Amino acid sequence: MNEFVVSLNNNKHSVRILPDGIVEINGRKVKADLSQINNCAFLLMINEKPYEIVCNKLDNGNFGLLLEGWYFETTVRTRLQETVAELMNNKLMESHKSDFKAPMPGLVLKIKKNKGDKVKIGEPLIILEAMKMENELRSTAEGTITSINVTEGISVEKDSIILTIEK
Amino acid sequence: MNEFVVSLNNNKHSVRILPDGIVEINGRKVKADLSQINNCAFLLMINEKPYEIVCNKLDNGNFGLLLEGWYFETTVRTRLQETVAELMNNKLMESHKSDFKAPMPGLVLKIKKNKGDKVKIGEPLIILEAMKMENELRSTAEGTITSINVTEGISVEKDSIILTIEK
Amino acid sequence: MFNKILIANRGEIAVRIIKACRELGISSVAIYSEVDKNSLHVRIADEVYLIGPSPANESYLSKEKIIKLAKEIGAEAIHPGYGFLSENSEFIKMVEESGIVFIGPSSKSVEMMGEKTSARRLMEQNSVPIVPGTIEPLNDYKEGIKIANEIGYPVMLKASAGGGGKGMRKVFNDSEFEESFNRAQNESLKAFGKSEVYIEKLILNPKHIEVQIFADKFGNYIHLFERECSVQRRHQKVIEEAPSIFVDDETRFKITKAAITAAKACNYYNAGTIEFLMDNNKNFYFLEMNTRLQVEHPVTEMITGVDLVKLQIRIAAGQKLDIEQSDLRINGHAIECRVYAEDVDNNFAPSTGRITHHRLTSGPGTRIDRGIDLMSEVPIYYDPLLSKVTTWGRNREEAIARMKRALIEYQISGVITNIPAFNWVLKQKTFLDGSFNINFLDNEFMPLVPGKWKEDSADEIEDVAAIMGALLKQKNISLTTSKNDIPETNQWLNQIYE
Amino acid sequence: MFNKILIANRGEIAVRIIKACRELGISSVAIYSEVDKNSLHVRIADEVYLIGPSPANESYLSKEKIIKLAKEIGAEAIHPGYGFLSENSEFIKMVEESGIVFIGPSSKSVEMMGEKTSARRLMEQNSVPIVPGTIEPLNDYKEGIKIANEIGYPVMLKASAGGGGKGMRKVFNDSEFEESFNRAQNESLKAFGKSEVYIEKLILNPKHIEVQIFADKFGNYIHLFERECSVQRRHQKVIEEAPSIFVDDETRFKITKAAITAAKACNYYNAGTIEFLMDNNKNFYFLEMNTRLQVEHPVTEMITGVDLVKLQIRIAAGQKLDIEQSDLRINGHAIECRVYAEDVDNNFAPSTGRITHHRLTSGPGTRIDRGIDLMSEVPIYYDPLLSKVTTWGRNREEAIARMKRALIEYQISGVITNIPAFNWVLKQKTFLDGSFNINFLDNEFMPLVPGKWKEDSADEIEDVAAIMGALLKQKNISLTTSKNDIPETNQWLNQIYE
Repeated sequence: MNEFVVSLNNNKHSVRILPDGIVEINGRKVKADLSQINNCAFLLMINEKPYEIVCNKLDNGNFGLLLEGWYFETTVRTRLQETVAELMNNKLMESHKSDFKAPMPGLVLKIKKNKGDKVKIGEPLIILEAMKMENELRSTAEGTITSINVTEGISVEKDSIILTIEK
Repeated sequence: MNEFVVSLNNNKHSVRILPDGIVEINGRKVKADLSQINNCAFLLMINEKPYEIVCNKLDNGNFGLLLEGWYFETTVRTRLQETVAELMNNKLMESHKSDFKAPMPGLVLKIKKNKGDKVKIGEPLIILEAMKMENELRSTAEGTITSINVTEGISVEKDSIILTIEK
Repeated sequence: MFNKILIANRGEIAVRIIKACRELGISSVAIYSEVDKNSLHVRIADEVYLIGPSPANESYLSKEKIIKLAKEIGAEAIHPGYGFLSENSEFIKMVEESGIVFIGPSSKSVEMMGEKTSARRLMEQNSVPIVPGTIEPLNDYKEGIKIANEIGYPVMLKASAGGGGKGMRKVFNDSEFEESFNRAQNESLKAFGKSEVYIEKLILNPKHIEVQIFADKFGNYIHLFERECSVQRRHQKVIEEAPSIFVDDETRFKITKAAITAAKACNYYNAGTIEFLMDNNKNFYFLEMNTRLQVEHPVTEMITGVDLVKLQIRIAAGQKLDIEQSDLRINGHAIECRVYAEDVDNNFAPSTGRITHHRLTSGPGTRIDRGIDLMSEVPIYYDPLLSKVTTWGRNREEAIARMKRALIEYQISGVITNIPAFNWVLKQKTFLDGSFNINFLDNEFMPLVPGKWKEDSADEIEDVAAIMGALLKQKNISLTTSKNDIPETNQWLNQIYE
Repeated sequence: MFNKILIANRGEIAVRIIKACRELGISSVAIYSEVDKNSLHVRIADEVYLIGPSPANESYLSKEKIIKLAKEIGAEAIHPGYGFLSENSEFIKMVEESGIVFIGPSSKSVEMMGEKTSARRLMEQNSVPIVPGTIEPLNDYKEGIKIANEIGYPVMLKASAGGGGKGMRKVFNDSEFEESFNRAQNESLKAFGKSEVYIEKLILNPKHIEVQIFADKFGNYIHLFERECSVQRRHQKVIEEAPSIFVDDETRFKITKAAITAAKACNYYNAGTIEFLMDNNKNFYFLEMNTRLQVEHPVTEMITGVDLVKLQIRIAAGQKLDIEQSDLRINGHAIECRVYAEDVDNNFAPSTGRITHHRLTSGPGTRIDRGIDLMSEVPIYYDPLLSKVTTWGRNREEAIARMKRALIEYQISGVITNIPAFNWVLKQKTFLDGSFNINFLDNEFMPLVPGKWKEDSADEIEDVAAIMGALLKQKNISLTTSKNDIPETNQWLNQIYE
């Protein structure tokens, strides 16, 4: 497994790791050499240019990378995994089902919609309190609310599914 | 093994580690609680006072401790080990034998004494070059040089025995 | 001078105050909640006490426990930092009555300025210009709609007890009014314990200009020039600088004079800040007075050389101001970036976790004030401010160049921060030419969230990130992710103070 | 302005120069020897090249390799830092002839000032007072003894090619002369490649006062006031400060004027420092000129606000000085402590190893310039300077208080440093009242080495250390000791430049 598809910034990059410290990125060959500083920090040399990179593993198994002041979340798959993922994704797209997740941990203050309501993108769904601020969360999909998994006054974890919208 | 003798700054401290986070230091009982920050750094709470301590293990197995801007090298022995060490030490004292060690790595520039020479404390023994500086090393013991283990022009490691003086 | 000061706060400001104590040879006492046991402010204090469970109202907001502790351990003064109890006149009164010195203004001054509508009345009486609007809290939303129509939309609803952007809502027309009114009341109640809100005309595209003042207990007043804090998101300051490049000498003379008038009007002593909105024509309007140390005080320290926290302590101990107005001049330019634990692209959600890697920036003209260190926790309970990066330069361009350099050097792992977003801001024309106002981020940054603002980063950087991702996966390198990766030898003794 | 600068140095000064390049938007090129592959200066540069094996004369002193590399990669200028090739007029000449700009003075100026005896002649001609002694190198030790008797013992033997305390010996009488002469010649040969030494009368208990000057290529000269560097061990500066509390306004006027005269005498441009010895009566004597950036430049930067490295680059690029003498004034006080990897109690032996923990100090008025970061090596091959802690205060007392605070916060593990010794110095009356001279450490500190100076530390601290030792042993806690404890994934590519 030396061929990877790396997704970041809505772009997909093809990376092949070749022998002798050579890496091919989107068809271009470069010298790449990695040194580890500690459990999070690395020094990556690309040809004659050094990059200090701080890495962390995200809850979903992806990597968060901080370099030159920029932060990227990357999804890395082998070529095979990528093909599978694309198939799965297409299936999901077909089902027209979209989970609306909590973007942060917080307290559900108010649920503004009911099961069965039709919603548009940008329509307020719930008010979540976090860090003493009320955050109005708006719909990221269009369709009908088929389930609501929370009630007012309960706390939710980050990424827990609040409700589901189907087209 | 909950009773230790800790040597530092030419003083010996008696430390007993008791149950429930209590430590007895030189007969005085205190609450002590240790948290580890990383492989070198610790937070030690003594009663209500926090101490940040950076520790390293020295080549000889002793500990180097940096706290509140001070650095101490400590020798820690269990009460039993301490008794043995004292006996050994007494024997060594009796033998009147003293090893003169290189205080730093360097290049032996000049040996100013010969085997069989009598030397006094403070008398120049050798000149060692390190960091482009010539360092004149002086005797720390009085007696007769019974062996010289280096020759001019060779490099020595730190703590390697340069010569031996016997009374 | 005091021998022992209790610091009723946490995070970077507690650390800042401990440093001031150490420089003055004063013993510092930290308090901490359960989740903060490994915090930096706990590690570096001279004495520390667990004050209660993690939620703020059981720990850092627990007036009685804090005062009781201070008395028992012989602390002669309490420094409140900012936030928490710092502007709570009831707490300050309790401190005063307990015979302990409060490092800040009198409870009376705080009361006069804390209630925003009465502060507006006071300013009006003293000819300090205020934003048009009510000088009494609204009785109900219907009254609000009436007044909004009188002064003209858009208007702002604000918490009478407010500050720091909480309990504030913009309203553009009658139909939005009721819900905004209710939301503002709710937030206000939660943040400050009082639901009263009042109404102000919305000044269009103003700059936020504030003046740092200082007074001793003998009636001597000085100002330490202005700060500009127009780079805001949701009324929360993100980048501050001193001086403001928008303020000319004449305007500076007028606004600092107004600030001192405002401070005198409430018989103020210790450090305080008068916040103003300034329109395009350099007209300024009193917004509120912050009767405490500000988050952004480092930029003033860097252009004046005055250590504001040490001065606070000296003034509180009854010393006279040892600086006269004529001693002060603006030296260069300073900029501060507030580093928050937040995920910009995930709706600015607070990011919590344990700091697993922390490399500070260093070098000329660079200062960091930080509440975090290796292994400290970033909990959900409190403000997500991790640290503040401040840079100084002979001029604004140099300060900005140093900030860019400093932010690239600064590494934090364990939580996601907003550092990358500063990279974006520091490159924008609107920021560089100084024409930004308080709507800058809302207008120019927010439409690019999530993700689009990152497209500014060079393709080269994206390629490097992609290679790094692939190498991490291929080599199966283990990264510190969970809290269990770091050894913990044993538990702290229970030192709950009750 | 340049697009790309090659930095012919390592450690903290290479890092300092890279920061300046970054602030100016110039691409920085680092070179490194084999042992330095994980150095901070390598990590943060824009391009890096392995220049050769670890010994300096095969890497950082390799004139031809460095110039060849600069040409091949299109570097328009070379910054030499201090030490290594910075004052090597032969190297500078090679750079000049290769069409690359040398960021520093002309090879001619360096040559005039580099040979100490000819520099002394030049100063005498220009009425800058010099220390009594020879203005020609000694032919042999017998001539030296003759002259020593003429000017009177004690005398100093100094390397004509010297600087930085190398090749210097005090001689008190005829009987010591020959050996000291030979040792000084040997050291000089090793350090500078030339064995010539000359003789100076030993000024008793002087202070070391130096003046920072700057000149452009258009004949404009400014000075940036004086620094005092009297805290020395074996002629190596340990603590520096600016301004000197010993120098009054009148003396400052005279000594800065002499410094500018000295600089003009050798048609100087770029940054330079004129070192003087100052006796009890404030008479001063030219010691030498350092034709490069000084280690201690941060203290001058902090009291003047001028970024000396950026100014060096601008001047080298042919810009005019944009600062006039009247723009400059002394703002506050700054102190620098040089953190060395050395074991004070073990005959100041250099301590080598890998940096396994590094927590910087932070907060108001604190600056660190450092060459180290996590996992970087501290090798035996080079100067053991790890980093420099500089603090600023409104006055000397505040700068000292901040230095004490900063040093307590600063943590380094993996090598032993001299930080604890600063704790001792900063408490001494002689240091605090400013009465110290260049013999201060030799007279007051050295008699307490090894170990006795630590008895200053509180008993309380000793108890804590003892408890910590016992807990480490009882819990059998594993500490990072060896270089193998840190994972290393793979080797760097071989990028030797030949």
